[in-house]
Amino acid sequence: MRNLNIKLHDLDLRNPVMTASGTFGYGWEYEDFVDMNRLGGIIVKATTGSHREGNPYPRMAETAMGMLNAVGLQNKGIDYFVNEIYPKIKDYPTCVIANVSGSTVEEYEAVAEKMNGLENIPAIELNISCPNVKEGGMAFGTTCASAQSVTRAVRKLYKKTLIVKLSPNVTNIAEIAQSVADEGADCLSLINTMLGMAIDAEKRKPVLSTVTGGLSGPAIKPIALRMVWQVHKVVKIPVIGIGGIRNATDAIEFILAGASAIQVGTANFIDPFVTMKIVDGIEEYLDRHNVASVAELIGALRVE
Amino acid sequence: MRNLNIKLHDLDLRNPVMTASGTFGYGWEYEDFVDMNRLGGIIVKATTGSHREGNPYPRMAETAMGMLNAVGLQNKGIDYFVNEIYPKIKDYPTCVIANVSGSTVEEYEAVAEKMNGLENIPAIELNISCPNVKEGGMAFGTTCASAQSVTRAVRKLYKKTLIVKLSPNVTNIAEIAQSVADEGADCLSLINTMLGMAIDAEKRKPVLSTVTGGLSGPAIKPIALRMVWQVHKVVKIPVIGIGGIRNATDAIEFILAGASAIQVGTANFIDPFVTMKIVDGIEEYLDRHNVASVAELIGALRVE
Amino acid sequence: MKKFVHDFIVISNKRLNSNHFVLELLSPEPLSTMEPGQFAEVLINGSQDVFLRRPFSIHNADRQKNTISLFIKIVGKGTHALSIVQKGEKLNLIYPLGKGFRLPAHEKILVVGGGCGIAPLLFLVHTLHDRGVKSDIILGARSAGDLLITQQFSRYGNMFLMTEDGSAGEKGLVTQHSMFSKGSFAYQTIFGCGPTPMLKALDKIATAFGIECQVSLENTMACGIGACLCCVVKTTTGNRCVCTEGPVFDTRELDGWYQPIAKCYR
Amino acid sequence: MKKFVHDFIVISNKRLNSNHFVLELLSPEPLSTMEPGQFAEVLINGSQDVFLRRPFSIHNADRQKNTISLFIKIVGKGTHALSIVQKGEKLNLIYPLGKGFRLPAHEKILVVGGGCGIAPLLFLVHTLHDRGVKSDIILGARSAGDLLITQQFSRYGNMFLMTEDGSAGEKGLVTQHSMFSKGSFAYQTIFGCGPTPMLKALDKIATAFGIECQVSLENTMACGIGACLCCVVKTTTGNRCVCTEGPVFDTRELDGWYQPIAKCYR
Ligand SMILES: Cc1cc2nc3c(=O)[nH]c(=O)nc-3n(C[C@H](O)[C@H](O)[C@H](O)COP(=O)(O)OP(=O)(O)OC[C@H]3O[C@@H](n4cnc5c(N)ncnc54)[C@H](O)[C@@H]3O)c2cc1C
Ligand SMILES: Cc1cc2nc3c(=O)[nH]c(=O)nc-3n(C[C@H](O)[C@H](O)[C@H](O)COP(=O)(O)OP(=O)(O)OC[C@H]3O[C@@H](n4cnc5c(N)ncnc54)[C@H](O)[C@@H]3O)c2cc1C
Ligand SMILES: Cc1cc2nc3c(=O)[nH]c(=O)nc-3n(C[C@H](O)[C@H](O)[C@H](O)COP(=O)(O)O)c2cc1C
Ligand SMILES: Cc1cc2nc3c(=O)[nH]c(=O)nc-3n(C[C@H](O)[C@H](O)[C@H](O)COP(=O)(O)O)c2cc1C
Ligand code: FES
Ligand code: FES
Repeated sequence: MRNLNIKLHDLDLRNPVMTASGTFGYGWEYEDFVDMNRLGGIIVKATTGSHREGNPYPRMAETAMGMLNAVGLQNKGIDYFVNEIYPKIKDYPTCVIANVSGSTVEEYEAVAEKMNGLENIPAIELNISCPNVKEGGMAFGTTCASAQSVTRAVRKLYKKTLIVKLSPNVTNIAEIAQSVADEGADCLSLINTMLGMAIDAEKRKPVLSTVTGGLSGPAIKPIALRMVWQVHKVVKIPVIGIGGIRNATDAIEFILAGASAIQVGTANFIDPFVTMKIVDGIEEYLDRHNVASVAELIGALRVE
Repeated sequence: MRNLNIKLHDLDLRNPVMTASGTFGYGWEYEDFVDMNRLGGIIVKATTGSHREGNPYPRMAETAMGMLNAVGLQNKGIDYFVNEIYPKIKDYPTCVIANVSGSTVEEYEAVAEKMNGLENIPAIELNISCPNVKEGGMAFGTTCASAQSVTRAVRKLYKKTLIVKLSPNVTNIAEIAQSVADEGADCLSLINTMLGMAIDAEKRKPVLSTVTGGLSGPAIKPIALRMVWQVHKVVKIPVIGIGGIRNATDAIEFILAGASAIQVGTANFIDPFVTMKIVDGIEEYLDRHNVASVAELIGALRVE
Repeated sequence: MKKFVHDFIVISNKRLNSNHFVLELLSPEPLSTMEPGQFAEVLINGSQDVFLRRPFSIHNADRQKNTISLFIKIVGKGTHALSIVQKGEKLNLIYPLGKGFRLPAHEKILVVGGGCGIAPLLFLVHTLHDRGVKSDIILGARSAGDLLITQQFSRYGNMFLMTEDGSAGEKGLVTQHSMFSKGSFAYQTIFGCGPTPMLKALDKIATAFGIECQVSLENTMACGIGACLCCVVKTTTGNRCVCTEGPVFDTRELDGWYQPIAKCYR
Repeated sequence: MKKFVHDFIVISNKRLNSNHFVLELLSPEPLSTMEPGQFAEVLINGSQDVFLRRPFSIHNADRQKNTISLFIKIVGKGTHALSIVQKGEKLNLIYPLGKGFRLPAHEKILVVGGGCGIAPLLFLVHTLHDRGVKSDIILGARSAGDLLITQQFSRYGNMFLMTEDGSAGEKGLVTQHSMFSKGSFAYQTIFGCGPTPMLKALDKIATAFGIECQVSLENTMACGIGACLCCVVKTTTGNRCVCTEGPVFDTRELDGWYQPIAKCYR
């Protein structure tokens, strides 16, 4: 038996395989398929300060080996989360992490503070890809200043493991990563979706109600891998790799590039068993390469 | 017969279909397949101030519906271009555009000035995705200031149609586009490749000799389409759409998003006839939708 | 209802006309319980351009043979790839998904299908028939040649045909059937599936007669199991997932549908 | 040499062992002229994960039957997808590509193939044979079971076999054949194809004997026709495209290869 355990700041994960926010619901959607005992953790869908209806339909467009989504953070708000959802997910036999979103620093703070009180949520993932309404809609995660301001504010009141999830739609991801780390983030996760667009040529209309949306899936994997590598080189805190992962080889690539753990998103839609297959595949890789612990592979890329 | 003609600043193109720099060699590589009489134009491979060996092998990695390249501007320099290559390509029965690259503003100037003297090259495409050696390697195209400085310098001495090709690896493409337009660019082309990475998990090594490389192909189409749309909304000069185009539907999508013309890159490798098929397909689309001229479709996306 | 992921075996792929076909699929395990109106998410291999699964209604089920069938219209890359699968190949399905038609206790049922919308209705009338209810069924199409598999339907109910060109049955759209313009209307529930304009017209009729109307929606989906929130429809209580709370909805739940005439005129 | 893009028809797909197979492909038009050592870029459908074409050497050509064959080792997604193509299917090829072996006027030729490197060599010895030259051929593999299609080769030349475990022919690597350690060496040219270490070892032998050595390289390619500059090898005159100036190179042209012994010791 190889050692698949991973230490992610204060979190002890059974293995490095987690599910990405917004792609695994609250976990129960996959109850017929996935044995939570076999996952490193799950990141549940985004929670905001109050109820959000999200964007109008259509919210989805398929692209070459990827998809665009324009869900727009549909959720029932933090109070509903605390009262109705938390009780149902708090005893999952895996690490349950909440994804925290907002349009103002105050909203992030409000959600994070309430999350801090939930015993069985040992960590939050701060989704700073949301549009910063006060600064005209550019996402929080696209400038160092706004990424720092939200991280700083939440860090002050959130006492447990704080993961900040970076937006890839930036010129210099390493710079943003460093500035977020400087504000006391315990861990970084990347990448969120890339901003993209789809058009229906026959109708001469955008496919999505919001015109642009977030690109995910294997198409973005090379970009995600590059960003994880760039960030791992400059920050000292652990990095969680996300973007187009659909098999154990992909997962190993992210780990070699510097990820301490990985999240699987869109691939769940195609194969509900994919996370468990990735766990098996990582173990098989360790066997084949005679590596005792997956932790040895973190950042172990051989670059001449 | 539908009208496929396109006016691109001073250029009269037979149709909006061109070939992307670095993917169509100097044109003669495709002589057995492509009838140049049927193309809107070709952009030949990058020319720099002096001979460049490019990067070491391996230079290529396949990705999900895309590829990474790390060619590194291998070419024999502007003098060789003027003396040996220009005579062979100057009488092609299509619009021949040179792609100009460099690591310093002076190098861009030197190449552009010599290109200015070549009668049958009616336009250059300034490739500002190259690393700006003076500013520590970030590409010229990733900050407004450096994009402007190279555009301004070249604009002063280049008298014909100046196309500036933008890098997509930026937070705000519209801002860069606007600043380049302000400096007198006649036309913009976008996008160049996205920075990505590939890893060989078995060997635990990067696939490319340079670790990271440029991602092209259908995988990046949604991002390219979004950027063309964003840029078209803010600039008054024509835009050339590039990124993952492999059929007429893709081309029409870019035109609806605001492109006056399009370039086909990686798709040439898979189907050497693809450009001619796209021309046919655009004509068929115009017929089917009873549109008299392709120019009517530019930016004709119906957004509510 | 428990969901399964199974490799079904293609028993037959029958082409009905230039762009419709029926796949008969053998389940490797005893068929799950299923409601008419539920659907399956089908994994499509062999096409570079198909990334996500594709949702298709369960067209019919045969518990003796342990098979289900899918009735599919070729509209794009995925349906084209499915149209050429061969007998013996495997197809991976997640099923049964969503909520199906709520079957009423009464017997006064009208089932209306337009075009490809007949897909889930065969299983519906089959199930009703098994419960001793013989429904009335209106099927519509452009012309006689496009009226597919009406014969299968006629086993389970009384058929009324409509064609736009009048080449079979009455002439016009399904919602223009003469029964709707008679003073009296015998039904207590309408079940509909087809293009949205047809469903909206059906809903108007139901509204006018003050009866229930259940329609099956075909919103684009990414996951099919309630995880992604891509497939929502606006209901009177906010956005709800078509894949888990539908695809069948009572039109009274749908925002902007079922507007009682009275309300309109007040 | 003019290049063509043609849909070839699969005439047969013969599995040789667990990971090697030979495709025989019928050309829809009279076969182009081809040099041994040239290759084709094959379009692979039906695999989501294969985006670019894949290069394969022309293994043999039969002008009477108007066919070419490809000898392929399954190493990944593309070669796996090709391994299951069926008789009658079409495969789109760009061919003939690159520069092949430069055939010498003399007759003292040694052809050496290791593992999958035998692919282009059958067409080579076949062509030499048609010109009246019977080459000497060393084929090597891990063990007797891995020595494939040696019988085809033996039609065109004199065979010498090598296996790493000694289960057939001499024991050892092809480059350890006893002929190389004899004082005299009869050949004026060595043609080699196989893994790079083997080719480098062959080159050392050629260098030692002061004779010409031509090797076929397998650099990864995107276009196969000289347009992308992805496939370069470092030569004594700078980076050159393997797809247009190779795949066959005289080792004297390759940077870091063929180092005359004299030079090393001076
Ligand atoms: C619950 C449900 C049940 C369905 N049942 C059936 C069925 O039984 N039989 C059947 O033939 N079809 C059914 N559909 C529709 C079917 O899923 C689509 O036709 C199919 O996914 C199209 O795939 P494609 O790859 O061929 O088309 P694509 O190449 O992806 O698209 C082709 C064109 O069709 C449009 N399109 C694709 N999917 C949809 C959609 N869901 N709604 C509206 N437009 C769409 C695209 O925008 C595009 O213009 C059902 C859909 C849902 C959601
Ligand atoms: C001119 C030329 C002629 C060739 N002739 C033959 C032939 O006749 N028969 C034959 O079996 N093969 C031949 N090859 C190699 C063949 O092209 C590759 O094996 C094939 O492209 C692999 O495709 P895949 O999708 O199966 O592998 P992938 O899934 O793409 O890759 C699987 C593994 O193989 C490695 N790989 C892939 N291509 C190459 C390559 N070109 N060089 C080194 N490693 C590679 C990858 O890095 C990866 O580790 C030739 C290559 C060239 C350039
Ligand atoms: C439908 C959908 C909804 C998503 N919702 C969220 C979200 O609420 N919060 C968040 O941080 N990321 C969200 N994401 C982004 C994913 O968590 C992940 O970062 C991204 O999809 C890239 O990973 P993948 O390629 O494996 O899908 C969403 C992605 C998808 C496809
Ligand atoms: C092998 C290769 C070489 C390229 N070389 C250049 C170049 O020299 N100059 C340039 O401006 N763009 C270069 N590009 C970028 C393309 O011109 C184009 O912008 C990019 O590939 C996106 O288009 P595509 O997805 O259609 O390939 C190159 C692309 C590839 C794949
Ligand atoms: S399709 Fe994902 S929630 Fe309905
Ligand atoms: S593979 Fe493109 S130049 Fe050789």
